[in-house]
Amino acid sequence: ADTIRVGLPTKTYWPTTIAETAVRQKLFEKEGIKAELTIYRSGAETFEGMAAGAADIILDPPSLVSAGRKKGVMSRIVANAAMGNFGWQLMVPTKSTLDVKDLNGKKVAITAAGSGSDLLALWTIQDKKIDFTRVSVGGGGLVPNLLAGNVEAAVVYSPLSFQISKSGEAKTILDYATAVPPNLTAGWIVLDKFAEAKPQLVQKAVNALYGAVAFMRANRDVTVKLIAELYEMPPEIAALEYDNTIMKLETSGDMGAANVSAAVQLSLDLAKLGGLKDIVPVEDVISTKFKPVPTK
Amino acid sequence: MSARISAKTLRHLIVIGLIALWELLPRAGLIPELFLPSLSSTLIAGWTDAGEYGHALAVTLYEVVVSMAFACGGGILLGAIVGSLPRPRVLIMPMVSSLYAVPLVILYPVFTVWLGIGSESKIAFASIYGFLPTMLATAAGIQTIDPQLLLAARSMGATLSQRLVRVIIPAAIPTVLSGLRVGGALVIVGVVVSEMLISSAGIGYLISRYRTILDSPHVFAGVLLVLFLAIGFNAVIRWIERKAAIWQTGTRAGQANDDIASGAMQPAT
Amino acid sequence: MQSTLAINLARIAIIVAILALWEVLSRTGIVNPRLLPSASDTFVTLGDLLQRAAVQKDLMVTATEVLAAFALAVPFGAVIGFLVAENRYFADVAKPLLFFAFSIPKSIFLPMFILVFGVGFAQKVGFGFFSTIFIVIMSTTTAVESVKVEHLTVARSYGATPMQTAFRVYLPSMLPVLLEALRISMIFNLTGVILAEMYASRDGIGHQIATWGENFQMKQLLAGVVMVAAIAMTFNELVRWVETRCSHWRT
Amino acid sequence: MTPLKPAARAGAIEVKNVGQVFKTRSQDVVALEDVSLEVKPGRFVVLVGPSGCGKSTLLMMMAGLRQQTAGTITISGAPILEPDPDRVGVVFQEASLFPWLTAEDNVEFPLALRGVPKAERRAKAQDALKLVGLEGFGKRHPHELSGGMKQRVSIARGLVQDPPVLLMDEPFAALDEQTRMTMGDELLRIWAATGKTVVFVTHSLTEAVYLADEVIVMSARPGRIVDHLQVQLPRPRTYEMLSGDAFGSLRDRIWRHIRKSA
Amino acid sequence: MTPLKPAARAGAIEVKNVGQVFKTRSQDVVALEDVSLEVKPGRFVVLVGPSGCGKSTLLMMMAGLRQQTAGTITISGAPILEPDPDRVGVVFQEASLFPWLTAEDNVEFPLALRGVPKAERRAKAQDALKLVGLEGFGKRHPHELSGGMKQRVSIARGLVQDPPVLLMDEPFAALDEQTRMTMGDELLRIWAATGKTVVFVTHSLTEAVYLADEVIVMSARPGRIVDHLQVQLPRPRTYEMLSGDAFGSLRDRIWRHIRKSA
Ligand SMILES: Nc1ncnc2c1ncn2[C@@H]1O[C@H](COP(=O)(O)OP(=O)(O)OP(=O)(O)O)[C@@H](O)[C@H]1O
Ligand SMILES: Nc1ncnc2c1ncn2[C@@H]1O[C@H](COP(=O)(O)OP(=O)(O)OP(=O)(O)O)[C@@H](O)[C@H]1O
Ligand SMILES: [Mg+2]
Ligand SMILES: [Mg+2]
Repeated sequence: ADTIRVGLPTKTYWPTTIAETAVRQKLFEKEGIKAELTIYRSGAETFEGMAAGAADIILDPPSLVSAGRKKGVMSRIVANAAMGNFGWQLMVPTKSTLDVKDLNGKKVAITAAGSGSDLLALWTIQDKKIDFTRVSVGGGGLVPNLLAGNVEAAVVYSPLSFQISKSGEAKTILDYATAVPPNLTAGWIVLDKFAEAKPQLVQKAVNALYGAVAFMRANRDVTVKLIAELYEMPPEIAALEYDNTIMKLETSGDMGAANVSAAVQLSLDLAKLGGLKDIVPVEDVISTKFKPVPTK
Repeated sequence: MSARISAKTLRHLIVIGLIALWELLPRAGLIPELFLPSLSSTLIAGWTDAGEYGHALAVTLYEVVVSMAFACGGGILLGAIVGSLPRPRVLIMPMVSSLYAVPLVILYPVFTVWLGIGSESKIAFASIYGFLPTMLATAAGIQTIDPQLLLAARSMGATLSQRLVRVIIPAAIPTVLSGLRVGGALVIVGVVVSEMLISSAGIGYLISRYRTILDSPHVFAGVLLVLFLAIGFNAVIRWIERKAAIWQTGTRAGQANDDIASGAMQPAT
Repeated sequence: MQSTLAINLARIAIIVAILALWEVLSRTGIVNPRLLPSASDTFVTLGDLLQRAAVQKDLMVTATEVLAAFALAVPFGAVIGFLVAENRYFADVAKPLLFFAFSIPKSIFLPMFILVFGVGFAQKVGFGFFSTIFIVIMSTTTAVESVKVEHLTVARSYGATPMQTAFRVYLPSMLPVLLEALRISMIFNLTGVILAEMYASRDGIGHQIATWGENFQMKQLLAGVVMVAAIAMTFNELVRWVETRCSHWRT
Repeated sequence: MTPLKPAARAGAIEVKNVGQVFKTRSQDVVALEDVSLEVKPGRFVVLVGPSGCGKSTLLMMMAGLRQQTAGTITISGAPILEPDPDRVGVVFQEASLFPWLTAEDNVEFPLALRGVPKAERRAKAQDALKLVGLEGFGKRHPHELSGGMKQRVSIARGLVQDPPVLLMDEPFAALDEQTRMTMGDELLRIWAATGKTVVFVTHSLTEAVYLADEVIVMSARPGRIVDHLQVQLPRPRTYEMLSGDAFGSLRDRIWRHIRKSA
Repeated sequence: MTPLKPAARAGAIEVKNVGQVFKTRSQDVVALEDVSLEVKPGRFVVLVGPSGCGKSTLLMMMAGLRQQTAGTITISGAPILEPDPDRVGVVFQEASLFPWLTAEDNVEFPLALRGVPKAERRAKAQDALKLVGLEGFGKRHPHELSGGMKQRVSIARGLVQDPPVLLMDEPFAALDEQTRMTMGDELLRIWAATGKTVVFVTHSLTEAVYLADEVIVMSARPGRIVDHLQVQLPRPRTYEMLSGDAFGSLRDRIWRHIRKSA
């Protein structure tokens, strides 16, 4: 059977849950293919992995596809994975009395300049008409620096955000899942060459992935247990992740849907804020060739 | 001798060759631009944002210079002290090299908790990063010193610090200098890497920022600046080496000069 | 013999003191225990982790990669370093270039390794090799330069072949510097492999450590760091054992 | 015996029941056993004995560079526990020059340690180098000098320190006879002018008798003192004395000891 | 002169118009100028001259360890361009033992290089060490030996190689007179038994005349040969000869040269 190599941006990010579910529920097998999962350090690394030929299908935001095209890496989003920043939150230490507008002139931690958290911070600056310094501290530095008071606030991803809010260490002052208008935050991406050469394989892969999404929605307990195991986290946090993230994911993935174009455009506009200059038209970023048929 | 091209020429040829490859490989499409943008597009990227890079360079340079002072100065001094006192050596050295075995890069995000996220934490990280190899190399170099020389100095009443400055360090000069090279290079790497991990300024910050948005020409413009830092540092070391050349007369490096000059002694191998 | 006992006791005392300090800082809350879990907690976590089959497998994978990279980088680097030091011409050509290569943060080239090797064993080993080779070369050069001319002259007068000179004169007199270099190289090697694993992988301990770090799982992170440090320290001790066996002639 | 005031004893050496045992991997080596001797200030004492009998070891202990494993050594009335250049200077058996310093910097080294100003240092070093016949070689590095020249630089370095007690370990071993004689006479001149106490190790019995007030003869393994002779020949010594009877009989007496123990 | 067959000339040394100029930082040093000499196979030649006259330099060139800047040197009929242990062996002025090897391993070193089996090596090394009076010291490291002992290990290392030409640079300088004599006699015995050509540098004129078939006297800076004497004293030499007239007049003749040039 053909093997599809799936590139995932971080271990504790919902794409990993999807792919793992697909593997464990033997959805790839049911499609008659095999899958090999590789976990990268972040979105950019995953994209580089695909460009280097080490991954066939990856999950990343549209901005990288656009930037990639300018750099000669021709790829497109073939399936819509999420239309919002679920689980992403602007957080301050519990004791802090600061609100969003008080952050003017303060320091806010992001993972890396140009990353998803940076885009959200920039969006906050623009939307709330305030100005603060964005400090990139890496994934591992977000919470330590927030707790140590090196920064006043931090843009935190899930399930870390749920975890520290549950433990009472930090509280949310802005939930990006609801605050940011719907945009295509991430989709499944393949190289144009690959889509042309092995359309069947791509189709089967998205089928399996969306089969996994369907399975997860239908099987709460199994999925919560899986998240707890994968992320090494207590079940209650896994449950939060399930309710606030997994349940919000796109179920159809159809790139031909009416709202997709605008959502991609918005996503690219957000990226422009982050200093991305290499913007290409939306139709070059997406492909409507594959409409996932969730594997049962 | 004369039949061969001079070492310098050959080196320059190699450099030119590398530069040409850097330009041609991406242009010919042999390496995707994402991984290696052509030299010209790198230069253009750097030039168009020269102001930004200049500012970043200033930040990084400051951090490098301060860390260098700690890492190299401290490393040589402590290495010399520890290397020349047998008791502390057997006691401390194993622990120091074990300490170095802790993968600091992984812990760096946690360090910033105590050291802050400004230049201090970068300086601290780079200092430690460069300090230990310098110290270990110096201490090891000290052990190759002829004990007779230390005996002579002691008989003339040299105090510990005098022995250190006047005997141990000059006698270990070749080792110390290479320790310095390694340490200095690591300081540069340390500063840049820590900037890449956590910061809001400096060349490392620019590199990682542009990397996240796949802007490879800007990334490599940053790398080029790091290279310039290394070239600058190398020039300083060369200068010290020239100054110290007479000190090296007792060593192979020093004597090779004389022997080649007198047309004698072919290389031992 | 008595003094070695005393030294070992002193060393143990220092280690115990450090662990005690760690424990106290965390327990008394002088340092936020969320940021620095106590030593005992860390070691309990370490015990748990070591029992997991997945972690054991990751450790094996990483150890294999590290050893493979090391076994390639050291002899290769040593030979180049030797040539560079021995041959003035070669030295003049190569030294500055090597130095520049050494001063660039290697992680920038990680994608290139994926480009060439894909993601997997070869890429990890390749990057580990790449992270180590330069320090091996530079250290070997240093070591060679510390050899005394008189000793070389004696060997020459007895018609020693280059190989004999290398093994019978260079090697023993360079030993202290060389072993130190070996230690440092090992650390670079380990860090290199772990960085490669953090960057992209399917297994390996670096991959785990990255995840723990990103998720603020401090106990696991520290336990992972202790694990890696332990590997490096074991190697250090091994080198020191060789050192004490070979350097007894020094006073 | 009522102890003299320290000042009056500047330059006196007293070695009492001194022993030295080296611990090696295989076994313990008794290098010296129960060595006692007394040297009055201002005397020229020559130490002779077969190779490996412990002469250098004894000198190292007198210089405070090695601690005896038994007994006591006092110099100028006070025990010597560590090197003290104000009391004792040493010229080593192996030249032990600093390879990175020029000949003249090597000679200046002990002065530099004490912070003597540059000009004064340089002048003294020039004088000392001239004394050992190396005028004009000041700018050379040790590896550019011959074996004998290195040894002479080392002697110059010992002389320039000007301590009340000077210990010299086979300083003339690498010199030709002519240079050796000239330097011997120079040494005697300096000694007479400064009133130093000199302990001098040599293998040349002729040289021993020519230079010495007293000759101490040691036996081999474990090193012991087997004879302590007074050389009553008048000073200044001349080369004619070398063929005299007094000289010959002294030389013979030492020779018989050495022969027995080597 | 018709050239002999190489075999017949094994051990012959021919030095023709040899010069050596050292380039130093400050100026060029002419160490040797136009030195020519010829040594027939199996002769015992002693080289004397004031300190720094170029004796060691000449030996290094004969050993192929340093290239002359002018002239040619042939050993056993072929020019010597690099060290060739099958033709020439050297005992260095400074012991230069390998500090990481024991005395016995140091002596075995040249044999080990040639792949001589361990047992044979060890036996030869033991013999050589015995010859130099160091039986039982084989397991010591150089830093555990006295100056004279190190030098003797170095001599043993030179002897064990057994080349047709043996160059010895002041090998006995650090030895006491008794050991020196014993070793001199040993050397003569070995020389007589093996028919080696020996070039021996010493500063002791007595030793020179006692050992030599021929004495070559050099003058100082730039080094030149000023005299080449044949010592016609019968062999085996005895210590009684030392007081004879023939001996005295030879010694005096050399002495006058040295005196003039030092
Ligand atoms: N560090 C050491 N370890 C073990 N034995 C030693 C050490 N130093 C010296 N010895 C031994 O002590 C004895 C005396 O050595 P010392 O150097 O004092 O002799 P010496 O009289 O100066 O001889 P020489 O005339 O040959 O220089 C020798 O047998 C030597 O082997
Ligand atoms: N590498 C060098 N560079 C410059 N000058 C040198 C070098 N080696 C030797 N010389 C000079 O050459 C001359 C001859 O030296 P050499 O060592 O041959 O003397 P020697 O006859 O062996 O003296 P000694 O009896 O003191 O050992 C000396 O004046 C010395 O200073
Ligand atoms: Mg001695
Ligand atoms: Mg000489």
